[in-house]
Parts: sequence; C-alpha cells; structure tokens
Amino acid sequence: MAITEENPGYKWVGTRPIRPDGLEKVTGKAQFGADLMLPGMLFGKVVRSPHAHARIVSIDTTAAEAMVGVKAVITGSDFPDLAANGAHASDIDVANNAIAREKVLYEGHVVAAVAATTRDQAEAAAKAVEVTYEILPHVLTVDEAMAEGAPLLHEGMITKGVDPAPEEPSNVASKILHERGDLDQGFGEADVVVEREFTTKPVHQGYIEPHAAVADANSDGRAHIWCSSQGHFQMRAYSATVLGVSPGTLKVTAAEIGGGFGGKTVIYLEPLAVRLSQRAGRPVKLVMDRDEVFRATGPTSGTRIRVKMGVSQDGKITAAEVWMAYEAGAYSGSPVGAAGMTAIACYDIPNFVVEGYDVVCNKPRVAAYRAPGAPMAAFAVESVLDDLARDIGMDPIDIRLANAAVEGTQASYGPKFPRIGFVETLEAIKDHPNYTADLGPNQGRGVAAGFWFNAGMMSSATVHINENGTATVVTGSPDIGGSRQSMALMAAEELGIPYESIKAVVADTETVGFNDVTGGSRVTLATGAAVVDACRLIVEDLRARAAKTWDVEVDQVEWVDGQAQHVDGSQPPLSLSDLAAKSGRTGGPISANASLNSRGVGAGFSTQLCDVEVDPETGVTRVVRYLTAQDAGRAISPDYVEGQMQGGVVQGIGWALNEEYIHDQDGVMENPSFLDYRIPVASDLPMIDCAIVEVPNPAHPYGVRGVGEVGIVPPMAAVGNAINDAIDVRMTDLPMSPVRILEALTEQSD
Amino acid sequence: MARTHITAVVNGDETEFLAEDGTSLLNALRDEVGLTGAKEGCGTGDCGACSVMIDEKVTTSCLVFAPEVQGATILTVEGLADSGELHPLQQCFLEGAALQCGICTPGFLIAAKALLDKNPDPTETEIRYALAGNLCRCTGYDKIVRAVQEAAREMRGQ
Amino acid sequence: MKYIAPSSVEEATSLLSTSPSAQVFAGATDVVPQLRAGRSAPELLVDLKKIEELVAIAKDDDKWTVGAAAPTANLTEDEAFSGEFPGLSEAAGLIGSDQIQNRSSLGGNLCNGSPAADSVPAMVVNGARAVIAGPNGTRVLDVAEVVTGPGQTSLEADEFIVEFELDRMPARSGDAYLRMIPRTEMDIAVVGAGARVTLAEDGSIEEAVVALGAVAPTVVRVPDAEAALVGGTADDETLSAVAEAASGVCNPIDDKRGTVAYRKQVAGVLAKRAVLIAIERAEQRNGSK
Amino acid sequence: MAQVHFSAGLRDLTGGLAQVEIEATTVRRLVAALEEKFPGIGERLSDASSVAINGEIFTDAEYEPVDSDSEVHFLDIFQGG
Repeated sequence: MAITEENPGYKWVGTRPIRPDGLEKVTGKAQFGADLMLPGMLFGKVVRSPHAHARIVSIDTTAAEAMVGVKAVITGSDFPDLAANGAHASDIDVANNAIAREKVLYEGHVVAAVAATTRDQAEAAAKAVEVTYEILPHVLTVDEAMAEGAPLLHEGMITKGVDPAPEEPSNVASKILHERGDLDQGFGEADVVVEREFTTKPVHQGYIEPHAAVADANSDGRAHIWCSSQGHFQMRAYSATVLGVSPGTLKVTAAEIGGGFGGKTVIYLEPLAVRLSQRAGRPVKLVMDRDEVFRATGPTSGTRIRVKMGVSQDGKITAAEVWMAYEAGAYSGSPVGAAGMTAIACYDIPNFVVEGYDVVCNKPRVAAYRAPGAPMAAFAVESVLDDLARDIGMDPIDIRLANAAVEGTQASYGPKFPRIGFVETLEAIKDHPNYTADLGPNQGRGVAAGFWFNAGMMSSATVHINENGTATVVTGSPDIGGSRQSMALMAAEELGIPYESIKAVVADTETVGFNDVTGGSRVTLATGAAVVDACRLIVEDLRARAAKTWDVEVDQVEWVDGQAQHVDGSQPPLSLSDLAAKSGRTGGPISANASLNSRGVGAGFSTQLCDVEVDPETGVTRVVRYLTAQDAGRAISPDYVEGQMQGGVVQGIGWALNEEYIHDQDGVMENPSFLDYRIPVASDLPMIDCAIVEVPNPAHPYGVRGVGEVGIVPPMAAVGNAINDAIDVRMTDLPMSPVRILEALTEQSD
Repeated sequence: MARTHITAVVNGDETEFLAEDGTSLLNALRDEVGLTGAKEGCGTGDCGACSVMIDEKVTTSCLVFAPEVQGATILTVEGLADSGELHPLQQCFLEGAALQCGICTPGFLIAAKALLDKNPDPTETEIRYALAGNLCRCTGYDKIVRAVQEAAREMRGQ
Repeated sequence: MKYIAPSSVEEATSLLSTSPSAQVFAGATDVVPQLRAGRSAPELLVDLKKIEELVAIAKDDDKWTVGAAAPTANLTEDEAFSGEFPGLSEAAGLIGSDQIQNRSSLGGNLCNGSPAADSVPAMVVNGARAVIAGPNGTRVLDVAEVVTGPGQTSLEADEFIVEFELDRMPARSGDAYLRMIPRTEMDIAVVGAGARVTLAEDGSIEEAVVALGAVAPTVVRVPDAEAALVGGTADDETLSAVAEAASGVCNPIDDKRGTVAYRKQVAGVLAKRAVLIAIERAEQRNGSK
Repeated sequence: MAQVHFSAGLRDLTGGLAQVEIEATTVRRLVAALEEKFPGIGERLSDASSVAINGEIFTDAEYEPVDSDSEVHFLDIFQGG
C-alpha cells in the first residue's frame, strides 16, 4: 500500500528490478572484508585485555617475537602519542580505543597485535605476549558510574554543559537539556499524570560479518587498506590520525560490507593492520572472531530513563519531563544528545524538560546503532503514552493523532518541522486490517511511534557515458543494503535510458571524490542527490553536443526519453548511444562529477502495530503479527525500502525480547556468542507487513527521506504495549525476557 | 607442522588440498581451495553463514575438521549455479530482494536447497524452522522466506 | 593436533589407551567451540563416525540400538523410531539447527556433560542404557549414571560410548520432552522436562517417569511426581502435585540463561505439560509396538 | 533581524536568554556577532555541528545565507547509524 500525494509518472523510480550487485552475492563471488588473499599475506591476531579496568604496568613481547613464523608484534608505543602532540580530544579517544596506551578501560580493549605466517602461529604468539596489569576498580552501569565516590575512568573529566562547571571530575562527560514552557503549569493542567522509570541494556548491532581488514604497506610510507566499513573515506581519516600520517598516503578500498547498522562507522583493526604490515614488510590480514566483535565493538548504550507525562481528558499532552542517563562505554560520546532531541519529537507538547547525561563506564565504547539513542527514549515515552491513553480511555492511535507533530510544529529540539508524514503513518496503521484483526487468548496489541532525522553530509558521484551509450555511476558510499540500485534507478530516470544500461559501482578513495559514511539514512538522499546532479550535468552536455551536431542553439534541444530532440522536430532525434558513439567529434568523452554537502535533510517517522502472544506460565512472548508504516518521502527502490523497514523492526523485536549484554562482577562479558546473545531467528517471527507512506521531502529532487533508521525506534514500545494489552503488566526493563515477564506476573499476583 | 593431503569432490571437481588436521573445513575451503563464498560469522555453528553440503547433508563447515571430508562430495554456493544458469533459489533471491548486505546469502541458499531437496512443498513454518540456523540481521527474514516459497513453487513446476 | 578416524571399536580403544591427550568426537559441535575458546587442547582428535556400530540405528523384537555417533537427523528422520519414541526423537531434534542435526549425536549430547542437554532427560525417562567400550571390552551403564556433574562423566579416559539400548516401547505407553528457550530455536534449554507414562487397561497410570534438565548439576528424576501419578489419572490435583514436586526437586543456579526462581517455576509447568502429552500418546498407542 | 534560538544547554553562555535577534547575512557572521555579545559561545556553536535555518538542517552552515526573516536554531551534535 502506498499513499502518494502525487503521481509523477516516473519510469524507473519506484520499480523493483534486480539489484546491480545481486548476481555476485548469490553466487559467492562478492568479496567481503575477510575474503581477500594477497601473495605473502600474514595473519594477524589482536591481544586484548581480560580486565575491565587496569593500568598497563608492562608489556613483554620478547617471547612472542621469538616464536616460529612471527613477523611483527606491536603495542600502543608503536603509535604516536596524540595526547602529547596536543591532538583534539576526540582523536585521542579514537586512538586510545584502537590500542590502549596507559590504561585498559574495558574487557577486550586492545593492548597489542601480532602477525605471523599462519593463523595458528598468530594465535599462539598472541597468547605469548605477556602483559602485567594493575587491576583498578571498575564501574559497569550509569548507576555505578554516577554514584558518589565512583572510580574514575578519566581522571580529568569535568562534566560539560553544567553551569557553573563542576570543580571535581566525574564519569559524567556532559549534560544536555531541552526545555520549553512551564512544567508545573503543564502538570497542573493535566487530568492524568503517569511517571515511570525504565532501564535498557547495551545491545549490539549484530552484523553477521565480523570486522576485517587487510593492509599492504610500502616502504615509501604509503599503504593500501581493504576493509568492510560504512565509509572508507572515514576509515582513511581515522587510520591516518591513529598512525600519524597524511590521509593521502593511505588508499582504502571498500570491500563488500556484511552489515553495519552504525557499528562499522568506527575503526578497530585498520591502523593495526597497517602498522603490522609496515613492521613485517608484508601484507597482513586481521579478522575478528565473533567473541571479539561482542567484547570490543559496538554496542549501543545501556540506559536509565525516567518519564513523567500528563494529559488532559481530551488526550492533549500538557507536559512531559524526561530524565536520561546513557552509557558511553569507555570514552565519552553516548547518543544521549540525539535521544534528547528525539524523545518527544513526535508530539507537539507545550511544556517540557528533557535532561540527559553522557556517562562513561568500563564497557566497550558505544558505536552508532540505527537511529542512535532514539529507541531507548521512545521505549520509555511511548510506554507512558500508552498508559495515559488507557487511563483516559482513548484509542492509542487517536491520542497520538491528537498530539502529532505536523508541518509548522515547533519541534521539541528547536526548529519548525517542514512537510512531514507522521499523521499519514498513524492513519495508515488505523486503516490497515491488522488494526481490527481478532486477537486470541493471551494475545495483545500495541502501538508505538518513532522519529528520526536524516543526515545530509558530503557526497560525490561521477557518471561516465560509455561509447555505446550505457552509463557507469561511480560513488564512494559503501552499499550496505541495496543503494547501488537506488543510484542506478535515479540515473536511469535522469538520463532516460534503461536501468539495465547502468552500472553502479563503489570506488576506492583514490577514484572518486570524498563521501561521508553510509549512515544516518543519508545515502539515497545525499549521494543520490550527487548522482542526480551529475546526471543533470551530463544531460546539459548532451544537449550542447546535439546542438553542435545540428548547428542550432542549445535552447532548441530538449532531452526526452534518453534522446535529444529538436523543439520543432526539424531534426531526427539523437539517442544517447548516437551521441556517445560520436563523442570524439563533439568534445571528447562524456563524463561529469558532482560533489555536494547535502541540503534537504528530511525527517522520518514510523508508526508500528504489534500483536503478541504471551505464555503466562513461562513468560515466553511470541510476536504473532506485525505492521510497520513509515514515511519514505519517495520510495526510489521499494524492495529495499521495505527491507530497511522490516530489518529495523526485527532488530527492535530482538532488543525488546531477548538481546542484552550480560557482564559478570568482574566486568567480563558472559554472552559473547550468537548462542547466548540472542538475535531473532527466522522461526521467531511472522511476516513483517509494510505500509510505505510517501509524503515527498520538498527539499530533495525525488522527495526522498532516509529510511534506514527510524524503523528501529518504535518496536520496543510496540512490543511492550502489546504485552501490557495481553497480560496487563507494564514492562519497564529491557529485555522483556521470559524471566522478567514471569517475575512481573508473579509480583502482580502477590 | 605437517599438513594432511585431502582429496574431495568440490562443486563437481576432484579437488586436492593440504590442511592442518585441526583446521576447519571452512578455512580450508577459503584459504586453500580459494572458495570464499562460505563465510565465517561466528565459528561456533550458531550463524549458518558457512553452510555447505557434505555428501548431500547441509552442515556448518566451521565445525568440521578438514580431514573429515577425505573422499566426500562437497557443495558450496559457488557450485549452485549449473554452467552459469542460476539455481531457482538464486534467481528467486535476486528477484525477491531477499538479500541486503549479502553476507548470509550463501549460507541461506545452501540451507534452503537442503530443505527443498527433502521437502519440495514446505509450509512457511517449515521454512522458518529449516532456516533457523541461518542468521540474517538485515532483512527480518520476510523476503528470504518468500523467496524460498517462490523457488519451491517454481521447482515444483507451478 | 592430529586427526584420526579409526574404523573399529578395538582400534579406537587402543588409540585412546596409548594417547594420553585424545579427544573422541562425533559431530564436534561442542568440541570445536571448546577448542576455539581454549578450554581444551588435545593432541589427538579421534573421529568415531567411521565405525559402523557407532552410526547404526537398528531394532529387534526387544530393543532399539542407536549408535552413539549417529547424526540426530538420522534418528528424527527414522519414522519407525520417531513413531515409537516421539519424545526422544523430538528431544534429539532440538539439538541445534538442521546444520547441527546432521552432525550432533546422542553420544555427544550426553558426554559433553551439559546439564541442559536436551536428549538426556528423554533418554532417562525411557530407561536408555549406554554400551561403553574400553580396553577391557564393553560394559553397560544406565544413561542416568553416565554424567556425574557439569562437563564430567563416569567414563574413563580410554572409554567411549558405542551405542544406546532402549527397550521397545510397551503398549499404552508414551514419552514426551519439552524445553523452555527464549527463542524458538538455536538456544540452550533454560529448563527441560521429559516424561514417560504407561497406562493400565482402565486408563489409570500404571507407570510414570519424570526427569528434568538444566535445573541441577545433572539430569534429575522427580520421584514424588512419579508417585503422585501412579495409580491415578492426570486430574488437576495430581498435575499440581507433579508441578510442585518438579519445582521442589530443582537445584538450579542463577546464570545468564535464567534464574533459580524462574527455573523452579517453569520446571513445574513443563513437567505437567510433558506428562499430559505423554499420556495422550500412551492413549493412542493402545496395542501394538 | 534574524531570530536566533538557543537550546537550554547553551543558555549558560547567554545569561539565560533563549532567543535573541541578530543582524547578519551569513551564519558565520551571525556566530561572530554572537561571540561579541556572549564571549565563549563561538567555540561551543562550532562544536554543535548542525544548524537549522527556517527548519532546514545543515551539517556545515558557516556560509549559508540568513536574512531578517530567518529563524536559526543551533542543534546538539548527533550521529546516525
């Protein structure tokens, strides 16, 4: 079902052809991060801290270096000391997270790395690196980290955003605050007020491909890196920073990427592989084991969130008060800022205070994960809103409609919303047959909504017209979920040639202009806009060439259906292949570049409807029906828009029901495997029904809104609200695992 | 360390390779035979990305020691297409957009083939349970299940 | 690490007697993760799958014989076996994915020594016996006696299980196994419950065996539940007694997979449900084997 | 005069003011004018990477034009996944 405000009559945009890179991926030919083999290549292995917090007293690498097959051993001292060089604080954190210098701040923190001729030799050498630690007391949660007298991770950390600035250091990196109106007055106007406290655990992005990098360093200081990441230009920049070299000395080739969801926007292995390769004089491959992925990469924050909201009897939210503390892991930078901006952004609320804290603790540094920060806040806010609707006897969609942000609403984070499609997603749910489908025993139904930005940022694209009139579209945005198809569809639409005549490729850092990361739901929006711009330059060029051929003014030439036409029809049309074949006579090869810092960032909304069945004797919850409605602006590639919607939902269902980091008292992760970190499997799920809503983004040439992230924002609350509907228990702690549900049911019956 | 000489039929070809005894079949296929279609997602049999068929039985090649396949017949994703003609499952995965990043796809294709070899007309539930050993983090499984249903229909000639 | 695949029981036992650091394996589905985690480092890997008896599945008038290394897929796909022991077949079928099923075995599931092994409660309620080979020939031991604690068995270092024996299922008898996992697949049991009942001609319960997994260091029988069932029917009062007895016999731990309180409560629920399924199956097996 | 709005987190530097009016033709000039008025705010604003002008969010707005009708919001940093 698509709700379309206008039908622009596109020929390619909105169709469902086969993706350009599909064949390689169903035949096993596609080269992912770990697939590259180079002659003489060594295997690397990283040495990691077994302690959550410790001072590195000494590292003895002599035994490892003496082992058969070992070609290089490196430690933190093999990298420049950025702090001593006066580097920017955020760069120092990147470097120290890649390899520890003085202290290890979480179990799994890198302390050394080795390279050897075989995997087994590398494994053995890694075990032979002797590290002496002085174990320090650790903190694992925001509660522990914020407690009076808590051990400090960073001795000089003074909380930012507090006036006056605190004199004493703490584990609180910063405070954020958004407020409007008068909270007391707002709660005074409320007929019903609900206040609850929620907790969520760190969860991992869970991409199936572990991090992998191959580096081949030359003796002249240059190096080539192959890695799977969400942005090879970003990998180049970070690697250069950590290695202390100019980015221009590094060439990074993007391997196919086996999932990222934000977790592959940061570096882990790349600078280590380069340094090992430099030391050994041979190419080096570093690949993480799954347990390393869990222990040392990602995840997103564990949180504690308090929400108090009031409504009047007619369903108007009169006030909202939100307090949030987000774990940042070892270094500052939790997504609490985005959480603060998104927590109540779906609604037009006159009086609110949203307060948040970025808190460091002895866990791996958090990385972006799909709409970073927003899902936890939405879990809390949408749960409370559901309670309010029940208390005043209002339909859950109606209460959201009564408060929904629309064009012109002053968003809670500041500016006024441009044209947005939130109301349309709510209506799409209400109009769907799932909304009134019968529920069986122990089944319940829940609604929740979510908001997320799109990022804009920088992109470049090059379009080449081949000599037969086909085209190559080159970008530098790694294709993580079908974006090559979106690029090719927009190029086909612009050039007026068949989709099949276009090859969309992702080029290395030396072959195409700069591109920011594939993240923030930005690629189809921003890189797509660069492709459109480049195609339009090509069309201008083609018109000029046709004008030259016909000896007429360029304004006499139109570009229609892939061919140049004279406005009065006095010339036989010239197709793209005609013009391409004779390009040598009209000025040489036909090619255009476009680079931009994207404008037109849109806002994305999703509303979701979940039906669950709860076994009241075991606490097991099964999702039996699921519907997601999302404003895509314009679905360039509906197959992959649905894919993003469904994928986001299912990650959210996992987060809701079973996924969590479990640490023991020593701060050691207890479940670093797919056996015990339970992401959803096929048999856990029903089909995920999709309603693509299309309210075009007025600032994009095709009306695109990013679709990658917002789908993960509502599911936890949708599932929680459905559980509440089924068994009349409000779950406030994630995951809503069988153990927790049975505990809650037992408490309820006591 | 001395390596063992192993002979097996891989994707229809008699293939010889060397591997240390403790090496997984997965690493031997990837490093020694040069077939990198099977992927390591976990190394502990929990994700299915390394699925291959050994003597027509699907298994996770990360849990098989390389010398175990002496004399066996192995099918990897690279052997699924017949002389360049895609297997119906491959075609249906493409047409049904049943992959996003594609890292899990080789394993899903092999596991789905194993299912359809045994059960040409599976229900949705049977498909979901047969593929439960294959993790996908991108798609939410919806389009994968539909692609297997469609391939099953085509293979039954419907 | 050296790999070797003996072709006879004798060859295997002599290998084990002469190699102090040997690891026998069938599907290696537990062995490989243990090796990777550095929890064991044997010098010799002894693959038991090339020994005929170890992978055979056979029956005669008195008993079934199931090779200790036979892939569990072979067991679940054996219609005669699965018809006669649906509970054990289903339990074996729960050990991992289809991929794992082509490798996992009853012998491996048992000897790994996990308290949560799915097939073990189902073997115990059916009175399965392990035929154990060693340097001095074979001995037979009740499956319930094999595991002595988490990761520990009563087998000597040079012994291994050749096959399991199961007496043919009598008339008016049925078995069942249920487990609780948070997902629908690919998990380790948080609680497992096996049951087997034999009904008298009048439909009352003549014999009952209930065993639980994942709630104690080893699989535990629930004698009070069995006593409550025998001689009566599965009315609400009896089922409550079964549940209470099951919860009471638990000696679980709090760990990443579940809590003590949860395991106790759910053990009762699953024991009750497993008994009901076993009775239903017993009612359907009203005669021939 | 452009209407400039400060998030609550910036108001320690504006003496509690939530909104001011500034005459400027680009965001850069606007920030310079604000720095004169509220010393120290310039650095914080350049760290807060996003700026919304009339509802449209820019990652790097330094040279974006503003005019007397513009509504300018300085937003906290956030990252996408």
